[in-house]
Amino acid sequence: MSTEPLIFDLSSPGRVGFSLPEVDMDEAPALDARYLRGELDLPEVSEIDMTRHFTRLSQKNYSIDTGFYPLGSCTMKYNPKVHEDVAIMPGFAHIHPYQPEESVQGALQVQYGLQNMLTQIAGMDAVSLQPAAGAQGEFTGILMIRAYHKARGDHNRDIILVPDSAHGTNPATAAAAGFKMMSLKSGADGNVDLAALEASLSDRVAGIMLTVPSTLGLFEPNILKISELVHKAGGLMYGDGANLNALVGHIRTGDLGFDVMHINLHKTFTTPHGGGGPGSGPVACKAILAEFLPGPVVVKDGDTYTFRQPSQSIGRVKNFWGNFGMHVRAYTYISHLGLRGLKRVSEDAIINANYIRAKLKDVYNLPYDRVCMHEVILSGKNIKAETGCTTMDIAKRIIDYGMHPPTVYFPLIVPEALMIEPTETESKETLDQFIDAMRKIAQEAHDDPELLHSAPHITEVSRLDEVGAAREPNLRWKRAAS
Amino acid sequence: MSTEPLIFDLSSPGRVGFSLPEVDMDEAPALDARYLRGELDLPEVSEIDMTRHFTRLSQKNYSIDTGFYPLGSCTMKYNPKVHEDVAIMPGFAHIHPYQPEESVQGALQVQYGLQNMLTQIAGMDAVSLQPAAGAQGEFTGILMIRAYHKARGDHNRDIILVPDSAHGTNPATAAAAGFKMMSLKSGADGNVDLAALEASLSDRVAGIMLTVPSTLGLFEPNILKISELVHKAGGLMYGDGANLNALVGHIRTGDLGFDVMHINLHKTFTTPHGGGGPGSGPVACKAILAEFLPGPVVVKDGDTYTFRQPSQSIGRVKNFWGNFGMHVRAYTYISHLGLRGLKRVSEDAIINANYIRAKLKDVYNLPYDRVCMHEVILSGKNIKAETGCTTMDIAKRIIDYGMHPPTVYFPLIVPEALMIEPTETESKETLDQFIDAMRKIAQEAHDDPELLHSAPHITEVSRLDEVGAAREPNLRWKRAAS
Amino acid sequence: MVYTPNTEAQRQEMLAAIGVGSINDLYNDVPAAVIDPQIDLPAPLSEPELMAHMRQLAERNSDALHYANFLGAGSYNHYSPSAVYRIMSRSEFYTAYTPYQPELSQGTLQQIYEFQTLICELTGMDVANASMYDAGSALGEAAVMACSITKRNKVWVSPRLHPEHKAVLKTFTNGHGIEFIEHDAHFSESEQLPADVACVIIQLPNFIGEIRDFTGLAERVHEAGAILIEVYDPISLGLLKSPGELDVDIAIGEGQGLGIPMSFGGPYCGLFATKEKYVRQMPGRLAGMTKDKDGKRGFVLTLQTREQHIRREKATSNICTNEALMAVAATAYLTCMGPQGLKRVAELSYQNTHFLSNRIAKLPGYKILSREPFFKEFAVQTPIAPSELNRRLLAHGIIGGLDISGFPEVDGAPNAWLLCCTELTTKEQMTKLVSVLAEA
Amino acid sequence: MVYTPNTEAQRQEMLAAIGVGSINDLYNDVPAAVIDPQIDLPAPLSEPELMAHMRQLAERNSDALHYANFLGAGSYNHYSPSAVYRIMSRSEFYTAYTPYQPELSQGTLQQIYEFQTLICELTGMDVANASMYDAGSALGEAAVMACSITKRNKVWVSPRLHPEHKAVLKTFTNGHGIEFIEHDAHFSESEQLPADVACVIIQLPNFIGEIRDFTGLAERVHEAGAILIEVYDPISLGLLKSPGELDVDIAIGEGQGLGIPMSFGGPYCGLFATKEKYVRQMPGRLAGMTKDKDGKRGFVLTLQTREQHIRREKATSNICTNEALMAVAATAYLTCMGPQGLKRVAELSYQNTHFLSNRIAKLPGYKILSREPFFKEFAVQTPIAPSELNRRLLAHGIIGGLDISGFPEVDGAPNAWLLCCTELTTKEQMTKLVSVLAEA
Ligand SMILES: Cc1ncc(COP(=O)(O)O)c(C=O)c1O
Ligand SMILES: Cc1ncc(COP(=O)(O)O)c(C=O)c1O
Repeated sequence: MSTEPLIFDLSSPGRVGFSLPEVDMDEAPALDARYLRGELDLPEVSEIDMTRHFTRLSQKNYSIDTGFYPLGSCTMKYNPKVHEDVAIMPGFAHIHPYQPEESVQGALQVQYGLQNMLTQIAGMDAVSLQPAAGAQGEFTGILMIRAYHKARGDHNRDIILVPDSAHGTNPATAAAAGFKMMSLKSGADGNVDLAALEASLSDRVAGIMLTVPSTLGLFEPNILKISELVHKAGGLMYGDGANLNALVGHIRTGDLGFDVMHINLHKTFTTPHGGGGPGSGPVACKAILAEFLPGPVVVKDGDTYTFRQPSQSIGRVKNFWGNFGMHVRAYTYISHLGLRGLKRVSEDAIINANYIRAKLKDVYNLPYDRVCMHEVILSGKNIKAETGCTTMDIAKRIIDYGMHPPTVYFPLIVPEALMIEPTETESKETLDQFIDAMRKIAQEAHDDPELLHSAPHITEVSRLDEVGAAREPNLRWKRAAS
Repeated sequence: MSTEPLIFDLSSPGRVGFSLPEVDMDEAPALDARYLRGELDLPEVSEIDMTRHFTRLSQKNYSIDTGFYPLGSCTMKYNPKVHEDVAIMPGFAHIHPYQPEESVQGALQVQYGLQNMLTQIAGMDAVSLQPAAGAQGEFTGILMIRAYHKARGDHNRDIILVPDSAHGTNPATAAAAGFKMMSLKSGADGNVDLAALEASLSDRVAGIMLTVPSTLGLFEPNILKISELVHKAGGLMYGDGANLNALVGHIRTGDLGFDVMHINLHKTFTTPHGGGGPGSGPVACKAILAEFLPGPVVVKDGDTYTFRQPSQSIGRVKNFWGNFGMHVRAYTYISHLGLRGLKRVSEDAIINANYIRAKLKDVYNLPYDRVCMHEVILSGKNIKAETGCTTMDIAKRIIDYGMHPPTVYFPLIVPEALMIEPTETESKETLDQFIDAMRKIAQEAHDDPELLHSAPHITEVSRLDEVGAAREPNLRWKRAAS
Repeated sequence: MVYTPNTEAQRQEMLAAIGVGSINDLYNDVPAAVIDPQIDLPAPLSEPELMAHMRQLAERNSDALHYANFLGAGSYNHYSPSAVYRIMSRSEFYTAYTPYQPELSQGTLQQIYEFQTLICELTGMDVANASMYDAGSALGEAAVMACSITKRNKVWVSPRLHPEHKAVLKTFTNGHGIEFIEHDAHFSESEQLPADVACVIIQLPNFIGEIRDFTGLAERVHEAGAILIEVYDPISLGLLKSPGELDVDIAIGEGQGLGIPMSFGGPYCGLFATKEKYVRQMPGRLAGMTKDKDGKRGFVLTLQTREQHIRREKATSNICTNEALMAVAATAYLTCMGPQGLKRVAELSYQNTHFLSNRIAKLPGYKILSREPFFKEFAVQTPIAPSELNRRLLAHGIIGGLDISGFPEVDGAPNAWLLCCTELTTKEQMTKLVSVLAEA
Repeated sequence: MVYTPNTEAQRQEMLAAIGVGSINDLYNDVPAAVIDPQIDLPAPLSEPELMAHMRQLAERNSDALHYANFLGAGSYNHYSPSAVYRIMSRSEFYTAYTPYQPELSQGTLQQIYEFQTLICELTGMDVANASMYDAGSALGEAAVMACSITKRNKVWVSPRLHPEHKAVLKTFTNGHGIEFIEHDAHFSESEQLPADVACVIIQLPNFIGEIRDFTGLAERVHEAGAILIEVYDPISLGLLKSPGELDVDIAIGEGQGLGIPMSFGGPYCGLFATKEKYVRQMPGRLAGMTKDKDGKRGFVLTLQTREQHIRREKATSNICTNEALMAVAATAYLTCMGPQGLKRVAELSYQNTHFLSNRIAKLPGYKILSREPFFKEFAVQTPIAPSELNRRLLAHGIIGGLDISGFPEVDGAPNAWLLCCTELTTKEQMTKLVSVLAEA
């Protein structure tokens, strides 16, 4: 595969790729020069140039549609094609957010239906679909916790507890919402250290952010105790629902004592990751928080769907009503699978992860030697000690076997972490190929460590100079001075 | 890029990729065993397996959307994306051919419109859209010629003249229609040898099949004389319209004396080639032949479109009304470009071909040293003589430069032929890259002939054993006996 | 201009490089009198205007997503999963040419090889080609092939062969002095075949949906030195006996039901399969598995000496462009369905059809003409002209059946109507149709 | 099950390999009481039923392909060429994750680099990130960034900033003790800025479509040690002065108009660009060009020490997932349009808007509230309540304007209506709207 020129290098002055009507009227006042822009240096290409350029670029990507993509914490499951066909139906793709409600009853019905489905699945009482992604869902939930305490006249609570295993968005969210983030050390078994938790709780604690199952892929056995402690201290329980794929259909986050949570539609409900987005991060909460939700939410009034603003809403976190295109896909998915299908999703996600665990734990270090949920965390520390090959080397070598590496070096508390989330849409045959590759790589690390250090070998580019990229950032093309 | 397993090797017993309703009624009689089939050994895969398999297969193809594809005689021009969006509109894709006419007025309007457009462009009087491709259009036209003579009581005419430069479908069609094919030698200048023609004409000649411009990429300067001679001998002129891209908008085949012709919508009117099909080969003819057209054709009656069967129709060559999906695309294309746009198409096709001619004729043999039309024929015979590298070697070496080779070894009358049709959708920049590669290859042939003999070097597979494939054909996978 | 990238400046540059002063010099061979005549075409539309125009035309049609559809007769409203279209619309498939350069076409070539295998598995035949235009023209080719194999010229045709197939057959055999005989019986067990018949053509299920028992027919046909040709519905093979099991020599199918939209009659996909021994007489393209110079598995087009570009007037057929992309759809569809899915489609169609026929049979004045068992279509005699029924149904959002009044395929019965149900036909749609009939 | 490939037999095999007797053993850590509660979900639909159900829901909406649409206010009915969607729907783009493994993601990374460049060219700014959720939240981040750069906490907001932007701004600054000041004038030339302002936020064209002259504002803002933030409409930049030309510090745009469908409000694409000197304070992902071990050009995500996954609570933002695929659309759209195309879209919108405003201005009782020049939107005072006008228009197949009666952005004017035209608005649609108004 050869280097693809930049689109700017394909430009030819005067070439056009658009087909638009001519300007055939002169109704508007001529614009004064002070309003007008100078030169606009966009590329000038024809449709064939553009199609080829982006088609060739697309082929340089690895993707779910081309192979196994076991990125831990990302739930890279298959994105059903039927969702894409539904999302582009004109009645969904070409409606304006401000249309009169009577002209968008179908759209409101989808949102109302999805709110209810998520309420049921989460074991919560209310849902807002507004947040654009998981991190924005967290932000929303934490602001709701703040608003809740404020509304009760409880103005002292300025701390959010976050386990040290948490995803980066959790501490970043606490800070963005204006809280002090207090980190909570995990126990040796990967669980929350109850003693440390008790020591941290006080009337300054607004709440705790917990991921269920945790980012270690483990179900917290003391979860009911934890929520009891937190609630007793006057705090609220925030659930990071990024890992809902482990629970869906069998276990409801709400039943575990959580007061508010977000759900990543782009994970559990398989809206495509899109190379980094868009996502959708609806927030679900118990009744005590329902009136703080960002608005509007959709309610049903007789046979009519209508928007309603929660009475003590924290306000908007985003324009309009959320990432509706993702709502449509998630609604389609849940309607397709039903409860039985969703149960199967979480079961197979768990079986697949445990199968990998069982088949690799003799070769890779298993930091938490217990049953896992939908993902398994391994560590390359034994291999590093024995061979000098790092987890990064292992990851790059996986590429040579035609697969995408797992998430690496996260969670931070596991040295040389390999975080493997196969998802339920992968077959045993695919897992066996992965297991086989991982075992061979462990052997190669011993036999020929250089093979790993220099990996990947089959890609268009070899390892890239990231340090140089950050030291002297080249973030845009510039026309060479002529 | 690694070898992709056969879909059969991805199968796992009991796995499903479909989502269909359950059978929830028992209305029909149980079928007796003598009607029922035995085992059905289709692959059992899930949607993810299937999507990955075919996505990966697709990436193993070269295509217009990934690069320059100058196949002579094939008119590999860019296929506009808007056509695909139009063709899948439910009102086009999901209508049944036998629907009451009042329920498909839009479809009939497209067909009627396209008939008229083609009539105008061809300079003919009537069109049938029924033939599925060029070869079927030829078959149709030749049967119409037979029917015409028969209807006039002229039963002796059993010969069709075909120049030796013609495409293989021409002689094959003459034979399939039950005619004797008589080959006509071309002159040294690539034109029809008028003396030879006159010698061949007789009251046994039903007609002549000529390609305009010829498969040598040349416009026949004596065309008016030829049609005069043929007509005088009582024969009819059949036009192979595969090369209409050279003429569209500026020159009408009908004005050159042709009585009937086919038009490849999948060439000039850019319906996608689809890896070999579908095509569409409408037949256009003068009034004297109109009532022989295959039917039905669409006529307009007041404001209503309706089907009409020509009175002396040769009958059907195909089920239903032709490849409607292609009619929609061609109609869309012509509606988009209009006459001005179509003129530009043929102009740029001609300029592009002549540009390549001018830039390569000092390095490759140019068998007909004159202005060409939309394609140029070169010969590698000089290079073969000097270096031992054949045209096949040159073609395979072009692949290493990231481009698709031209058509090779056709027309048959040009030794070591390289038939180059750039089309109008390619830019000068792309042509310059091709010219550059071709000149380098000519040099390489002298400097390092082995480099050409062993080409291509960058593809997943090297040259394949075609002889072995034909000697012991392996045309299907078979389950290994277990 | 949108699809012609070269700018005016570039055109001038190129003309200079060519060595001509103006583009007119490139038309020197063309008689001046024929250049630039008047051509009347509609004024060009920009892309947004074009989309609006085409949408308007499309929406003047009553499509099967918005109307209940009871038409069959060779084009069927089966469901095509979204994944099938997404595969077809990979532009590396749809913007490639015929895979003549195998090193650049392994994707299409492997897919053709898989398609050939799938059609062989489905039909129980030995070899299948890469596709023909449609069932009708494939059948025409099959008849010509049978005549050339047997060196005979009589084609015997079952009376309930699709009338359009009969019409195409007649056209195909037109120039060859072939005699076309519509046999009036159903090849009953006792019947002797005359010794000069080239081939016998049956259709299963036949034009009015009947599933006949043809056990033993092949033997008698072969005894007479003739070729047995069957036209089948690929969907029915999820359930019904395959051509291979009937020892048929050439099996012809219409692939449209396999994931290809009805699209007002085309493009479809002719399925052509035969026995190993006839492979060199077969028309159409074939992909074969082979090895490259390094022994690596690969695919090529093979046995091309049958084809027009090599053999010219001696080719087995004049076909060149086929229906490759439609074969991609069929390959994806059969893969997606698998044996269980295809059987489900067949069973749902079979059950739905009887849900409807059972209810229509009870209406006064209606009489089912097709003999049981019938598969997904049946002919029914109606008390009112079918065209009138269709008119009324249309007003209720229903596309009724095909008017086959007087067709020889129903022995000329007046007021005959051919109705079809598939897995997509809903109880609501059928109940509605029945209620409109009841009121009529 | 359709998306879970493992068969029951395989599940059992895997459980055995795991060493557990049943799947229940994998739930040992879970309190028994919380397993398998009642969950009420609709019964599952098969794919064909699902498609029918979703189509029905979709068709309960009045879409802009079938209704004339005069709504704007941050979501616009611009035309997206077919080629743009075909690129977005390449599954290698839409089924990939964030390009954390650059060797497997050069396609997305190069596209992001090109996107960043395009946004820089369009806005005249130095650096742009890989996208934010939308304009509103991007603006929220910009305000927080300005406060952190200036270490001040007063945000001055132009009165005709989109009201939803104001709302989002308030939420974003909620926890930071930031004071949110709606400035009541239009930053007139003479006005002095107080020394404690962190940033000034303007919108151009503003909420009611007006194009104001902000020449000199940046200088005064910078003199006061503050940051100038502009919210722009990218389509307008085909014609109008860019943020860079106004010496703006942070330029925020809503990318929806760039080939992204209105989709009832999302997903859209927040455009975030700033000056070189602020790059390390910027939120969001950045792709950079670099070299591989062999010196070959390649792209990586860079300056990640700003981001949450590295810096956690010290990150410049908590954003993780962004709107990558929408940025693919915008990249393709801007490429397709080029400078001439974007200018054409802007001009057509500008002319159409005035075709409409000129005619409405002549209707008795109507008064244009937006001051000229306005771009593709204008506020108008109506003699009848806009909600009533919209109701009547809907019956004529027209989605009318936004009811902004009493909005502070029109100084509380009663019966205020915000209308929008784009290049897709036809004369027929505008004439029809005017005629309905004339009759009302
Ligand atoms: C555990 C966890 N929490 C939160 C997030 C943030 O979600 P988003 O990327 O949708 O903002 C992620 C995403 O990777 C995650 O894995
Ligand atoms: C000159 C010429 N004639 C006829 C044909 C046959 O057309 P089709 O492939 O559509 O049958 C071709 C196709 O390549 C051709 O190039």
